[in-house]
Amino acid sequence: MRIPCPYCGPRDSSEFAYLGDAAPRRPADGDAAAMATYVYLRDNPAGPMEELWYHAYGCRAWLVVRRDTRDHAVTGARLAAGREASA
Amino acid sequence: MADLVHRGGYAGLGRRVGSGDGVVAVEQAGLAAATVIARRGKAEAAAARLGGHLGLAVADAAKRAVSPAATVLGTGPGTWLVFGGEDPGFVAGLAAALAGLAAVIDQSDGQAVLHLSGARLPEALEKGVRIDLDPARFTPEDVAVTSIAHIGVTLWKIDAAPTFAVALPRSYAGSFRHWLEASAGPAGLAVVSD
Amino acid sequence: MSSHRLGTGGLVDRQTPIGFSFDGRPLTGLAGDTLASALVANGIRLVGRSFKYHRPRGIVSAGPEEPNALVEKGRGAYREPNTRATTVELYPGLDVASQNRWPSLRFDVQAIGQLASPLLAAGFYYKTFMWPAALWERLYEPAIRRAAGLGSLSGAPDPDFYEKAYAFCDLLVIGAGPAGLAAALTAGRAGARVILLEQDFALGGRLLAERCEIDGMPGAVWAREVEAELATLANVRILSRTAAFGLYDGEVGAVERLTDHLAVTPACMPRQRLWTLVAAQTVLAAGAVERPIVFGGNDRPGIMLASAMRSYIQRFAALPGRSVAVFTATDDGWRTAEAFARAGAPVAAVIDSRRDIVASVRALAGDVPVFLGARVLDAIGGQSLSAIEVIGDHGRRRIAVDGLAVSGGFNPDLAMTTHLGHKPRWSETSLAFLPDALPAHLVVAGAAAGRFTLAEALADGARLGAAAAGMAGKPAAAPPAWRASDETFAVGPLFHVEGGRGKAFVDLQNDVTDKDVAQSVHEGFVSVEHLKRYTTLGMATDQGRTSNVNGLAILARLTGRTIPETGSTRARPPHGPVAIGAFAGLHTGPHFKPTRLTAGHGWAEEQGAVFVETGQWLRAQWFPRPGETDWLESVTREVQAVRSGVGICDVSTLGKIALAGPDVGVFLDRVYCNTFSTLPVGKARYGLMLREDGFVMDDGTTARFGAEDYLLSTTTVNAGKVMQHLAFCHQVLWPELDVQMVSVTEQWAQFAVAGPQSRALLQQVFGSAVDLSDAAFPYLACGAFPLGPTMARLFRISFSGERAYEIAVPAGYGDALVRALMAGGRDLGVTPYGTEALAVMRIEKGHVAGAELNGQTVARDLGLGRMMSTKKDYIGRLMAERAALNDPDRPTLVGLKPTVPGVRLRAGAHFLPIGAAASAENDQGYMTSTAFSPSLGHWIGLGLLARGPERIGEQIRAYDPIRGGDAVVEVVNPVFIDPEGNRVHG
Amino acid sequence: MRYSLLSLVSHALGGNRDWKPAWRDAAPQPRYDVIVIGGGGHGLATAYYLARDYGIANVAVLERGWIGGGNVGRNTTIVRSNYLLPGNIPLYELSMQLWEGLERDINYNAMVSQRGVLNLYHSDGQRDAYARRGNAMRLHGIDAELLDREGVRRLYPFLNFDQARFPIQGGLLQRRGGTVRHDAVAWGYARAASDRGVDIVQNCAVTGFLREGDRITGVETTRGTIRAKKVAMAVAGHSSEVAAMAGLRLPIESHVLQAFVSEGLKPIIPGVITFGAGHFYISQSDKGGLVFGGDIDGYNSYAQRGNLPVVEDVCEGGMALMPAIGRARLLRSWGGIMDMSMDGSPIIDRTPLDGLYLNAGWCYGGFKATPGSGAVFAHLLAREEPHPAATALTLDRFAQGRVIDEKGQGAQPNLH
Repeated sequence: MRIPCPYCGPRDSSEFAYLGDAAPRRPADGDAAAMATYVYLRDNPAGPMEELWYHAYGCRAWLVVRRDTRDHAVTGARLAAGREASA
Repeated sequence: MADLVHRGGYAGLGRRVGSGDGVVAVEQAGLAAATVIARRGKAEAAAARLGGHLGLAVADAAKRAVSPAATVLGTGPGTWLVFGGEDPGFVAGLAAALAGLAAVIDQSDGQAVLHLSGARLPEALEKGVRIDLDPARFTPEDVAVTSIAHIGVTLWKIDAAPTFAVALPRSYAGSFRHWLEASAGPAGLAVVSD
Repeated sequence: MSSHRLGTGGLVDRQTPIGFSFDGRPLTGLAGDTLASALVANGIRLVGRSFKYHRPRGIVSAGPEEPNALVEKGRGAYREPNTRATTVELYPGLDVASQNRWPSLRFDVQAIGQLASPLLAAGFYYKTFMWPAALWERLYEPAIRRAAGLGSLSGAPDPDFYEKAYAFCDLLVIGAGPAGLAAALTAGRAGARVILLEQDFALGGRLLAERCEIDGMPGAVWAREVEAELATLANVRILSRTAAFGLYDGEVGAVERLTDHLAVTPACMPRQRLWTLVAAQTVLAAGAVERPIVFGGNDRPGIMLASAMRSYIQRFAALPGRSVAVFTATDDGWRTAEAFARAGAPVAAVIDSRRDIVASVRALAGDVPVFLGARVLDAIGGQSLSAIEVIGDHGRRRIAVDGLAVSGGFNPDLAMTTHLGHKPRWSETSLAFLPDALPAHLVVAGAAAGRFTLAEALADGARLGAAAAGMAGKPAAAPPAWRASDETFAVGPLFHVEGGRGKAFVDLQNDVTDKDVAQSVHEGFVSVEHLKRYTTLGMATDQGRTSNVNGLAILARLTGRTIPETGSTRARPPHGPVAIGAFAGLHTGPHFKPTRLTAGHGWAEEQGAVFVETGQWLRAQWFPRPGETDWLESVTREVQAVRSGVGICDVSTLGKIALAGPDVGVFLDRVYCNTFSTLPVGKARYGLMLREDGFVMDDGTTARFGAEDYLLSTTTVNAGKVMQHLAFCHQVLWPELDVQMVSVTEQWAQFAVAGPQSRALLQQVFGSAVDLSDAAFPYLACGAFPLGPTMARLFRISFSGERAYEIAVPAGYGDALVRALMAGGRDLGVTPYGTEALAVMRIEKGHVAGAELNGQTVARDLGLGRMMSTKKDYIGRLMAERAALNDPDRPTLVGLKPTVPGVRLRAGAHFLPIGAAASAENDQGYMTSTAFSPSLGHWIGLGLLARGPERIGEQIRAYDPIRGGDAVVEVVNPVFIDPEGNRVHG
Repeated sequence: MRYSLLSLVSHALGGNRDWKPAWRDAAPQPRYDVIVIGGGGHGLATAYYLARDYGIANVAVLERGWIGGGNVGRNTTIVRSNYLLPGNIPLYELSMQLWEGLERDINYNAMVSQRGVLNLYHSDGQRDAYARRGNAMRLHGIDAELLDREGVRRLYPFLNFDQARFPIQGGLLQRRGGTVRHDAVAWGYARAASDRGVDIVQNCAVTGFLREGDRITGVETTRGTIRAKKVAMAVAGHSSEVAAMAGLRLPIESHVLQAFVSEGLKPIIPGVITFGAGHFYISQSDKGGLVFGGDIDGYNSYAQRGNLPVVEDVCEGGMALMPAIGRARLLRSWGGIMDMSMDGSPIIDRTPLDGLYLNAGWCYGGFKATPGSGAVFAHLLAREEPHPAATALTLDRFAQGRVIDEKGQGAQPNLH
């Protein structure tokens, strides 16, 4: 599986570490229930999904990668830093 | 008062295998090196200042810029790995020049650097590098941070001969040496380290 | 000349005879032979025994689809089981043996299993062997296991080595038959980067075996000329002896055989090379595999695929039989009759299930007897075919033959198109599965696409090669138009002949018969998946290449469905079996993972250190001295030396992360549970890092060298994990913070200098210019000081509880520094110590480490709850505050000591109340770490005990049945030594 | 019809023509007491124990494809109960005890073969961690032995003891562990459940839930509406998808785990071996294939297939541990979709919706747990309270912090 790193170019997925769904946002306001939801619950969709990948053997950037969990088709990747802007 | 002698990452690893004329590896010891990381939102300004200080054009990209005095390698967003000569003041000079624009962290002893050349180099590199090194696609302007045989490396091209340079964390020097020996083995490998 | 070798023709070199042996019998073949063709040329029929019934079996095919002719190649550690004779290139001294027979191939005692064969029908083992239970493992199963399996491993380490390689191209062509050669040449001429794979040792595919012409020249000659031209193109790479085995996301896996065909392996030459190929476009031109027909006794040695017989005659000049019949449902079968006639051994008969045969095809048989609308009902013979029984308009007739060529149709080799989950479609005209939906960037050419004629194959290749070149920005000039014969390829539906007396095999290698399929249907196993799993049809080493479609057709008829209604089969990689060693490449034995060595490693080796793996690092565990008899003696000495004088320990492996920027303080406050924004310049502080779920992730000290210059340290094992976590926190959670970070683990060599004499030693090394007095450099101070040609960083921190420092220099000076410390401390009796002594001293001080920071503990469990700031938010705070994680019944850190001195404690023992039964209900925690304390003269331990802190002074049981240990221990304060903490201050 | 050597002989004499279907391929009825979604091992076992232990036979098992086509037919056939934490141990040990009597119970030979499961350790820390685990097992009455290096060498002399990057120091051995013929488990339970009146409905995909307020009263399927007092989910791999139809989010991600088998070989590996310094475990099937596996690919996937880097990683581990397999050929690989839960342990519990019950989050533990999972899930369905062996496997343990994290990796499914 090739991941198009916006900085390094297309790289084999073995260069990356996977975190998971990029959608959940860390709640700021000290709400324990919201934090538990953030930490433990996932949509886990069968289909397109935005995910967090870390280019551990490359530029050390966290990426938001758009990938389909049914066929692994990768349709885009961007730097996670400042993702609010680009999301 | 102790007087300390400096040793390169490949110290003691120099050796010839087979005919030795397939691939030639030469250690680049004693080079000053630093990681330069731009302050938040200052990547462009830092690149410009870095270029100005070293007299070359630096971009915020996986590109190489080179002058007689220094080599600047883009290794990540707003991040560069900069090699100088053996001038002990090199890193301090960078820090001063980039004050307020970037953090400058000394890595002079963290990286073990080899220059690789030889008629059979491309086929040896092919056995570890998972990126396309076709001359038309990977030029002396390009830099790749990637991995070889489970070892993280920074790889760049010095000339079209081709001569490549590879920098890796010094603690891995021995294991990298094993990969190089095995991969260049049938063609013969000479490692020169000082 | 061998008995069945033809005097002329073929692509073998009659000037170069090659000696080899089969089951110890010396034989001779020719250069250009495969093992199979050499056996055919020597008139050898019986080559193996079948999997289940141990029936005699012969060669069926001439390619990698071979289900029967599996042999053990090589001797001793080089022995390679289940090797297909049809893919082994003949070389001098090749030594092969047949498999799955005892005592000999001709006489195999297990063949009597055939008598019981009705009992061994599909799924028999699910229905018996259940009583008595004990006998399954002791009797039935061992018998089944012995009978099963085919070849055997030597049990010795593989003496060869393997390597991996990666390549990129515009066009990857899989298969160098006419379609593949045409594609490669067209794209190659246009200047595209082409890689051409061919599993055979010669390029050409069927061109090597057929009598055909391209542009007026024989196919084999055309192939040779194309190969020659391709070799002149720098942008084309030819990989022969290379089989593509899998299509993965964005890449193709292939394995190249480098030395398997060599009598002598050159030095430094790997046996095989695993290729990962990334191509913009892939053309699959893998051809098609002929389909056998299921009828009685269809496994007799001498029965062969019709196209395979042509390969043996026309490529290898080896005659598969002197009196052969052809049983076909295709036009192609008739070409085999023609081939035999040209070889001077006209066939005994042609039997075709069809009635309407075009004249040009009919003519191929000349004047030999022809039976149209007929079938072969049974094949008769023992270890070799002797006759066939034909049924047709004439009724039944027995024909004496020594061989039978079978052609039931062609299965396009489209497995790679299904690896990513795409399904082929059934074609009623081709009577075969053809590619339908295709994976991105993959197209199929020639016979693999169901376009069987030579002209179609060449046209496909040219068209697709040109298209790929165009996509690569290298438009082809007018694609070449080759002139070639457009032979007919009609095929009739014939998968199975019913009513024969003999066993009719669907899957030859797994011994699955038509009766087994029928029985499965009776029992309700009517889906293809169930049929495969219940009967093992198609699960053999040929991956069902010759059996799947016939099985499907029989299943369809039995269930009254069409073939497409019945299903198709999805292939999974690898397409052909691949040596496990090839997937591992160089990463075996000592090179399984890279090894990291510190700058002081060479010095430690000189000191005779015993090393231990810590992550990828090697660390000195202890430094045995002459006369010391066991590790405990050495470690005890090292601890005593530190506590009474001064010792040195290499701590370079601890993770070090440089942090800079105006917001570092804020950032550290958010990633550590304790506060760092108040850390002054020149000071270091211990920090505890939690995961977001509230559990402890890691610990370490962070030192502040300047206003915006911090150095954070991690444990050795978690260095990478923490760096990734901090990058996540910065880039994903709080990009607004102005923080820069990078690992400097490799930049610094760092040594702990510990013990009452540590300051004296350092003063000696630094000289008088540096003031190390407690006033100038108190506990938890940090600073940078000139040391010879460099600057050293000094930290006044202690893991041992003694006055201690850590000194760091650029790694290039690490070796020199440790030697300087040893020299400078000679008069102080300086002693190098390793990780064991380090561990003993941290346990004596009750410091937690890996065994306690196991990812299952929260700060409170470790007695570190007070470190959790209540004044700020930080990663893990909310989750750590959950009631269940603050339950006093959670096991909490305590110290333990035996009530009887001299008793050894062991980590992993569980805690039980005295007198309580040894049962799960009474389990109250466990021992995490133990050590023999030289200072106290007895074993001590740290452990996690329910309500531990309330139970100081109580006696409990440390229960360790798995090591026969059971000790009464007293719960004590986890800090065994100097609880007031005076010594760190000297 | 009862299976026995006798029935085998009589059918053989009859040319094996009069065998009857192993289970009834039932058409769905409009109404059941219990609907079990998922005709895999767990679903079929649940139905069987509902009928056997609680007399609840008005049960339908709904399978969208053919029974046994999911993970019960896509695993490495290993069974063991060598777990560390009290939340897990009782379930896996109950399962192991049910395996031990399975064939006689369901009159189907699933080839339960207790050849021993050995987990190797390569460091003092690992040794102590295995000692902790072995002692925990012993406290639960489970067999466990800690072998030293020589003990391992006696069992498996062909392992790499001398040229290793991470030398073998010893291992934790559970002799009662072993392997089971995976497909036979599904077929055997299907046959036994069917014999007791359970409807096994194949090619019947659930497309939605019937809901009255916060109560689930049945399911919509591709074969019509089916009502039931209780609906039980046993669809590990796809739990999130099915739960989503009921509006539930789960602490689960779906990941692909690849497994591999070699060509058939004469017996060389008697038991099950797990490498402690890499991702590799292996056993040998009765047919002679080396069956092995390693780590999940590591990214969310519903594709039932993985990628090459993981194949290489597994084989690197295999060659590092057992260099004798270098010349054996990998014949086939396959991928199963794992319900990877947030703490690496399963969930067997009610849901916030009345009438809907959840059996999910099995990670790699699913196959070995099949009988136990069925038994405790049936208990929950019949008695409305957790089985004593499954009291900790609740859905709310995550929010509460009562996680059962054997590996100590935290809420990161691909690390479990």
